[in-house]
Amino acid sequence: MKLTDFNWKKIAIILGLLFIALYPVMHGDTYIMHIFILFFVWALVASNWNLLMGYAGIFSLGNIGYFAIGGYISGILAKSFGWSPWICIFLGGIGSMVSVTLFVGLPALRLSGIYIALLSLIFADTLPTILTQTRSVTGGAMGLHDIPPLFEGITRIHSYYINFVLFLVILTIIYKIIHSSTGLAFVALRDSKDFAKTLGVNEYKEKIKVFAYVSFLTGITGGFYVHYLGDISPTTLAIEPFLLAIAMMEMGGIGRFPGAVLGAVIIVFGNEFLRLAGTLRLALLGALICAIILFFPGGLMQFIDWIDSRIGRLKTSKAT
Amino acid sequence: MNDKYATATTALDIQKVDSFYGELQVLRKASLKLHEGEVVALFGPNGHGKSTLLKVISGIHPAVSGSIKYMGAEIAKTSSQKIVELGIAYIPEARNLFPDMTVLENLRLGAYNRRARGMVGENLEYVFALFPHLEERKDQIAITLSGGESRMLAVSRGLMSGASLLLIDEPSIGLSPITKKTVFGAIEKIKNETDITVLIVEQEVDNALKLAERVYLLKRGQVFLEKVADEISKAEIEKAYF
Amino acid sequence: MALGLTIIYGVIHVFNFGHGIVAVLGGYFTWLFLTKIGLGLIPSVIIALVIMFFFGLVLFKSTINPLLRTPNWEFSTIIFLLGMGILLENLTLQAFGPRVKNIPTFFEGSLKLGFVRINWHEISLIVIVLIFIVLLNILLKRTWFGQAMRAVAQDMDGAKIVGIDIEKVFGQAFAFATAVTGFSGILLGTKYYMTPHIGWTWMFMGFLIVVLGGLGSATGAVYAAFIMGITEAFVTLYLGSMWVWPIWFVIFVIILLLRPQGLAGGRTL
Amino acid sequence: MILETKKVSKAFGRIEALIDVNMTVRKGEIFGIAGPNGAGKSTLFNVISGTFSPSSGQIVFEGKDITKLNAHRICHLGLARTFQIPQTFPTLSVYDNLRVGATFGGKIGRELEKRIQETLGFLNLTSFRDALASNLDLYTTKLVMMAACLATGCRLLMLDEPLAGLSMTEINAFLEVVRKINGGHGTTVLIIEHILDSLIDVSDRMLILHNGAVICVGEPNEVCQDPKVIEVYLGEGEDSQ
Repeated sequence: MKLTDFNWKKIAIILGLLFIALYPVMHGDTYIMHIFILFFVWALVASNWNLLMGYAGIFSLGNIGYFAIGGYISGILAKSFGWSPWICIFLGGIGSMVSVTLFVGLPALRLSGIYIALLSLIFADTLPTILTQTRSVTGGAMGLHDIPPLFEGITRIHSYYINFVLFLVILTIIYKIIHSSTGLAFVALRDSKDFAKTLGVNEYKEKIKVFAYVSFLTGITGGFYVHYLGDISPTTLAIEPFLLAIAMMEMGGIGRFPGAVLGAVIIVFGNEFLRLAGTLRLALLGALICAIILFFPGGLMQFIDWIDSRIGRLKTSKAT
Repeated sequence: MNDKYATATTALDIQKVDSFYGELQVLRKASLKLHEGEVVALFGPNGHGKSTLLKVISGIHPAVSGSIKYMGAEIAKTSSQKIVELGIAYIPEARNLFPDMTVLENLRLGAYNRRARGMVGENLEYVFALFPHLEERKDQIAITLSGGESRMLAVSRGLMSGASLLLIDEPSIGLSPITKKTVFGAIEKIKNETDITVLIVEQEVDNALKLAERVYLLKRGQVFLEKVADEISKAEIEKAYF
Repeated sequence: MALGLTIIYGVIHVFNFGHGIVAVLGGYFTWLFLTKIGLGLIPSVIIALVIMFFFGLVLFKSTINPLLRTPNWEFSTIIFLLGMGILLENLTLQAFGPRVKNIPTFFEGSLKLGFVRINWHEISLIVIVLIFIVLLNILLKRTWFGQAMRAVAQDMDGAKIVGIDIEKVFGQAFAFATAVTGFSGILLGTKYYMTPHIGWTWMFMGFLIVVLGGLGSATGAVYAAFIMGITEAFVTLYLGSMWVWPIWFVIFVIILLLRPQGLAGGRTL
Repeated sequence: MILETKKVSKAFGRIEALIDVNMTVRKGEIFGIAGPNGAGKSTLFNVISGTFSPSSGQIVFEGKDITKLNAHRICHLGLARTFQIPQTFPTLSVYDNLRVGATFGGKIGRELEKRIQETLGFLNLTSFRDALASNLDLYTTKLVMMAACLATGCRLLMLDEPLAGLSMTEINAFLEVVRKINGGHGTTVLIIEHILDSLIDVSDRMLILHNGAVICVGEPNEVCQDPKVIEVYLGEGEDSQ
């Protein structure tokens, strides 16, 4: 690759990843590492969500539910049967995929826009009641504790790197999906539904496929999260994580691939400051979401595009 | 003929109107003039801006530049509801009826603008005299009407606004010969019995040519020919298309 | 509740995620005027509804209308209203605190019909809702405002053609729906205890009823409400009340897959 | 014979858009359909390509009954169509527009790249390869729409009023391309067109549709002299040039 092929965005991404990769070695504050792990996890949740909502145009609002299902299944299996967490995480992903495709994906084919949103939201909202009703298995409202870690003697640094790798792998998969035929199908369907169909695009099949991918990947992320924290409770499904994830997507720019990751950086770290606001925090989050939509509809990605065009203009003016 | 136009008032005066759909320029400096009370036909190939011109006049689609004067007042930037109140009614090719409402409800909504609300009764009478068939169907839901009936309803709804200028877009499209006759018969009656000015866009030259006093030809967004209807034949018009 | 939903959806095709909290606000305002300021029941309700109407109008004019003009409007408005709903919910929580409130019942005592005992209050609720539906129907079918709302919902271009100011109608419909929703909140507030969070439950119930019944079908909504009521009674009896939601959801999904147009026809969503 | 419709009817509520349409298209020919606006031409296309299903009747493509199949299934069998209102995927490049056709319609895997390049070359679109579809002029948009159809590897190409809005020179150029597709690729072509002269010029056989019913089928000259066609479509004293 020639040197001129580099642009500032690539350089920024590489520097950012290098910083993340070297952070534990350089400085290694365990609390900051914890925040970073949260960032990895939430960036994945938000990116998957963005894949479903931004690219496929499916108004799913239940993604926190898909995340929790993966986490719970993995946690329960590992705890009660003592299976290897790695297998349990995989099974959690499968469980999330099956239940979501069945209860949200299939009915969603019959609905449009906002109705899918409500359906998926109710799906996620129904989970806490089921959890509290099945206390013997799920720990009820108290949640599940002492979930075995990925391996004995795991340290914060191990977890950090495991989640970092997970972060890179799943983002790569999402990138591949966007640039695969499924991604192409969604752009085509969005641009011109009739023409896409007469060119052989099977709308239902592609939608179900994307539901399956997203719920599986989100479920796996949930599994890793649970084994890292060691516990999970129905509060995962409360309104707050949900809002955080929406804010991440909005902040980054909906339908833009790296957008959700950028949004996650800001929201995860920003949320630590928001803790100062106490009980007003949720209200502030709601207001933040409204404000972004009103004043900053394209999110951070739009800002980056703007810088890009500025630099482009600068280059051409220099050239002439 | 020319004497007549010297004394007639100009109802609509369109000067150099440009209009776009996204990047695509549909109207290029289109200009035309209507005198009060006359019937004018606008011909031209498909997709060359005839319908757009009507939409621009009625304020449904924006004009990017140029001037449109109705009875001397500039209306190029006026909102569609004001334009209806001023007395311009647009009868779209797509009909745009309210599908789940009855014929009567559709007609009443035609008189939604403030000026027409007081005249619902008389206008209904006039419309039903024009299309007795509609009166028989007045409680029927619009979506169950046949193609011809919905066309009649669309024309009637336009008349209900108490308009003094009617913009009729392809009234004959998709109609059987008999219905066509009814619709054109009604337009002829409007021409003979009222002072309403009519601008009619048509694909089928025959009927409209018989009805019109003057003819404009529009091609690639530009008005490039204006003739008194008697001085041009169908063959000439169609030749100019291609 | 379901009525407010239908109006908004029918007209703007935007679903209002702030719906639940709007109902709660209606209830809270009434409660405020009734118990704290000491106004009578009817003035309290009227003041609350007027506030709701103007609140809806201002919200629409200031934020939603500009959003509707953006290319991604469908998406943005949904998320915006979601954010707004949560903002309002938590502001309500700050202002009124988490303790439950309820509006006193309209009538005391009950009526005995053989073995069944029905509260006068419940009867009055049913009567009020029925009168309300009739009034709403008259409004939609007989007034220019109602006709204009229906026209905009059925054919937007057609509405423009006959000279309807679409944005104005949107705004009024939105404000009107806000007031209607507030009113439903007042009624619900006399029957259930209110907390700032109850709005979500109310909204989900309204949604299930509307979708199950078939969009815009009043009879369908009645069937749906009936089915849900029966299910609730049986599930509570045999499994416990916590199972009501999950079972509702499963029934909902099954019916949706078998009859996507809803119980009473209506159109597909 | 590549396509056959047997007594196909389609009603929308009480409006009968098609009444017992019988049509056979032979392999390798250019078959033209004309008729007044609202005669049911586009409905016929929609029914064949699976956008609507017919109220009654049967549609057979290469010996297979496709009456009840979905649009994408019909495409997989080798039948593609364009639309009257030019449709492309505006946010995609020309190359990606073709890729949609080749990926989903063609299902050819490794051959994909080759197929797209070939189709681009065949229609002289190679220079537009990376252009965004939304930036093209009307003529090129129409070519790209057709190219995306060809990229599916279809054996029957249906064009819905492809000439509308084109200038005389563009019309002639477009017709040349259609002939090239028909001759060079051996693709059977079905065209709906309003501009009668051009249709007569390019078609091997023609069909006239009126009020949803077939009134005449045959070679262009025969059709133009048919008294019924003159009566309902061409009009009295109208020479067909």
